[in-house]
Amino acid sequence: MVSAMETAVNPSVRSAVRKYFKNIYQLFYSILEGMAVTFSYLFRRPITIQYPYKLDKPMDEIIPDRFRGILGVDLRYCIACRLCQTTCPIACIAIDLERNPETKERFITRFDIDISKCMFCGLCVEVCSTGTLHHSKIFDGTSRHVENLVLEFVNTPVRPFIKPKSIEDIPVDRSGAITRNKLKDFFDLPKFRLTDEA
Amino acid sequence: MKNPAKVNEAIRHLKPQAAPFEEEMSLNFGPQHPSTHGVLNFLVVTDGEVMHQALPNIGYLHRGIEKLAEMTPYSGFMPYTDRVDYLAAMFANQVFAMAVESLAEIEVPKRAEYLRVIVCELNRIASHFIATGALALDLGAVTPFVQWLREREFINDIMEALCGARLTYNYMRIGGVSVDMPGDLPDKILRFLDHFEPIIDEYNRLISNNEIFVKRLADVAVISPIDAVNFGLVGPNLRASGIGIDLRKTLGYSVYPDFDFEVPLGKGFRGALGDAYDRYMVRILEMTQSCRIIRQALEKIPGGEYRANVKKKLKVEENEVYSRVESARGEMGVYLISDGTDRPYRLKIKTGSFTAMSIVEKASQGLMVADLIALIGSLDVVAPEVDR
Amino acid sequence: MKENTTIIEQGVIVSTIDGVLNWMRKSSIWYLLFGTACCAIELMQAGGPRTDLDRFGAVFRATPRQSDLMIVAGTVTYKMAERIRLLYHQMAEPKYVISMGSCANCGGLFQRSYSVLKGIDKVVPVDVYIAGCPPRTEALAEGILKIQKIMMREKWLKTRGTKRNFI
Amino acid sequence: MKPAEVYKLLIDRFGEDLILAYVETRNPYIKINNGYVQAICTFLRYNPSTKFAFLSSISGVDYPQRNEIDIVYHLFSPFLNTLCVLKTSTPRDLPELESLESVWKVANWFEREIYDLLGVRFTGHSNLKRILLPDDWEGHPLRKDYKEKNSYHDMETMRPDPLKVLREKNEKSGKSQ
Repeated sequence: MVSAMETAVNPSVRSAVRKYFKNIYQLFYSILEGMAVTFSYLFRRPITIQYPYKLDKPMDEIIPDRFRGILGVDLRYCIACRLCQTTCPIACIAIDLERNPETKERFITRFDIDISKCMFCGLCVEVCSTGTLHHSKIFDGTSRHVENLVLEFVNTPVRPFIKPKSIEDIPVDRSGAITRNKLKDFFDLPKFRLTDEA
Repeated sequence: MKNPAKVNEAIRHLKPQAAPFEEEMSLNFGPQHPSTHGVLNFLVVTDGEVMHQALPNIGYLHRGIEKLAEMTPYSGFMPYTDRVDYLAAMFANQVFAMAVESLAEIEVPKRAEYLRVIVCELNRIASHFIATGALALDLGAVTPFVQWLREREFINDIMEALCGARLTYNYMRIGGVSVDMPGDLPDKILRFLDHFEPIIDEYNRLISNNEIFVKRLADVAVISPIDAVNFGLVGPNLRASGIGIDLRKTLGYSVYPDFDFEVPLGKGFRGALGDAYDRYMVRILEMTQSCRIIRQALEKIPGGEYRANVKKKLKVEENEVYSRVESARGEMGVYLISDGTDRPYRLKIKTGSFTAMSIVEKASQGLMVADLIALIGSLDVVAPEVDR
Repeated sequence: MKENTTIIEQGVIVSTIDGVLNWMRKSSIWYLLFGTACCAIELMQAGGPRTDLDRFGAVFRATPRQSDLMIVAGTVTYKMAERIRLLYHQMAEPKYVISMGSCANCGGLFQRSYSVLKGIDKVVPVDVYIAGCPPRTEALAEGILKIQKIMMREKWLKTRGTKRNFI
Repeated sequence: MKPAEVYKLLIDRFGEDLILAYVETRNPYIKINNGYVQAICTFLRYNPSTKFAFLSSISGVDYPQRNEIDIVYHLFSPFLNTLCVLKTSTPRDLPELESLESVWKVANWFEREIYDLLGVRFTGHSNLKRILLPDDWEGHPLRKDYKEKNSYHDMETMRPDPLKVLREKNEKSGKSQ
């Protein structure tokens, strides 16, 4: 009884009790409030993109035009200026030119891009004056062998493109078909090996 | 290291000399631990519950960016700066661009400056998403983090539409930005802001006001203003201790003086001044301010050029500069020495996380083991920024 | 599972035990939550609501003992490489490794750096390489689908749990 | 207060033996004697007219031609809104400086970083150990003459360039055809 009387008269004890219950109330209130927020998401539209099975629209439309995907080279319009090769800070582009000793014609014999090393910075595309080198919208460069991630764009030697002065818009094929063709299938064995063991 | 004796030898120096507890043990925390925010390692000296000290062991992500700068031309180094702080890559872009522009005396067009501010503030929001969300995740609340990841995707979409990358933007160039924004982007950003501003309130209802969450953070790991200055804390961590230094206001770099915004300070929201909850709350409040800045910038943005004419092979005369910006993690500085060639003679990057990590040793004394996570999470350290 | 499965009339499925085992394994790939650098953020986003790796039955685990798949997301320094090897050896067979992004593939843009390991295939065997810096979250989903393809090709019973000699 | 005025203040207090020069660059710096770093920094930090409360960064720069390593201190005073740059040099063969740990606690880690990457010893430092690189690392990478080792523990540091390997292979097959 004494303690009850004390409680009745002592304001500090009373406030402590009140604080105790207020804490409990606040705890449950804040949890319920958070639950209410979570619950409300049941009735909102989900934002999951069900790649690759159930897509509302193809990935090409979901990905914006400026997306810096795996590089592609439309060799028809390459003027062989090698600016991309010199601009690349990490040297993942290799271009070889050969001159036919008889006809004195130049040929692009090699245009390789090592996309296992590429950092997709876009500096090389920025300097390309014809738009030959471009970022495709392809993003899924998966491979079982790292050697397969070296893309060789030259099949047969090509003559460099001579840029006419009048043409403004060069019809470069940016659809990604070029890159898609060069990417090897996942289980394909590589053409060469980095290590000797295999 | 396979050999335990070797491991012991390696961590021997981390052990403090005098043992204050009768029975103390050393726990290795990290580098592979879900709540270390990247690869950080702590040697926790504890008696089981109360920590004597947590000794950070960093360098697991030391990539030698400063040395690489000496081998790379000025224009080619921009992609590397993205990787200094991947959560807020724009700031590193900006500070490096500012340093080179200052040395080469290049004037940046007004439009470029506005574009920079817009992307930086968007990036600040995106970075604070991870900071505040991951803190909640580490303390056991999964939903808030997932919620912020969803919001972050919207910012990623905006950035991708603008510059083509989701994380490592490489958007800025010396003398401006790489591309102008597409015509529909301002609408897109405004739509995001309209959608996002109510979400902050919703988020506060979800977690910030949650009593359990508050109890885990309030009065935990209090950093006094004196300590904060002494240990060189910067950015939100410093402001949470009540010291109102924001380089956007103090230095007024770029076009920040044009905007009207406040700098949120810690004032002991639910506990002592400078506790973990203050550091958390300052970041939440900063998001609102960033939204304000973006709105003003989109309104005021002038037309014109977005990139100054800069030589492709830029050479800078012998000089040196220390330029700083207010990054999402506080002051980020670049000390750049040029020697007349096309690449820097020396480049030093000063980051906020590095100094924030150094205070862990002091601030963790006497904390519970579980509170260490609250401390690291609230300091918002990112491993590559610590190690570079 | 498709190759070895025949459907007899209504509702009866006949398959090899290998096929069933592999199907069960591929539907519950638990990956080790462990990121080293930039790609870790994309790894987090991939676990987030937009890409949602849970759709493939891939959920994160905090400990290597419970994981089937290690996603090395980001730059690996020499200091970290030893830890990665340790983590890999702690995982139970059969285990798989995805090398995510340029840095893990071959060092990427840090290839000239003094402290970065040039490709994690120097430390652990890699099953899938994903190009990108960092790869999009969908690319990581693609990588996990490829791991599922690898799993389906394995002769689980013949090799007794080790995946070394499969087609 | 501009950096030039800080220089004047320092000259008045310490004299020309300790404060060597004032060099105009984009961020002007004050060159100081390497033996008195601690005294000068303490003065700048606690003097009521300067109050450089923040140590923004410490950087080290290697100059093999001069055979010196420069250590640069960036001090920031929010009261004056001024950046003060102090520079001092120490011989490259036996680099040694006073530690600033007693002035700013943050100097501890900055100095450890410089010790790690440039090999400068700081006297009076409480825990001068490598911080970023592993303890058994050889050499100091930010020195200009640093050469990368061929292997670290049992890991090779070199990787063949696939573009080169492919070129060699193509050349070989071209000859055989």
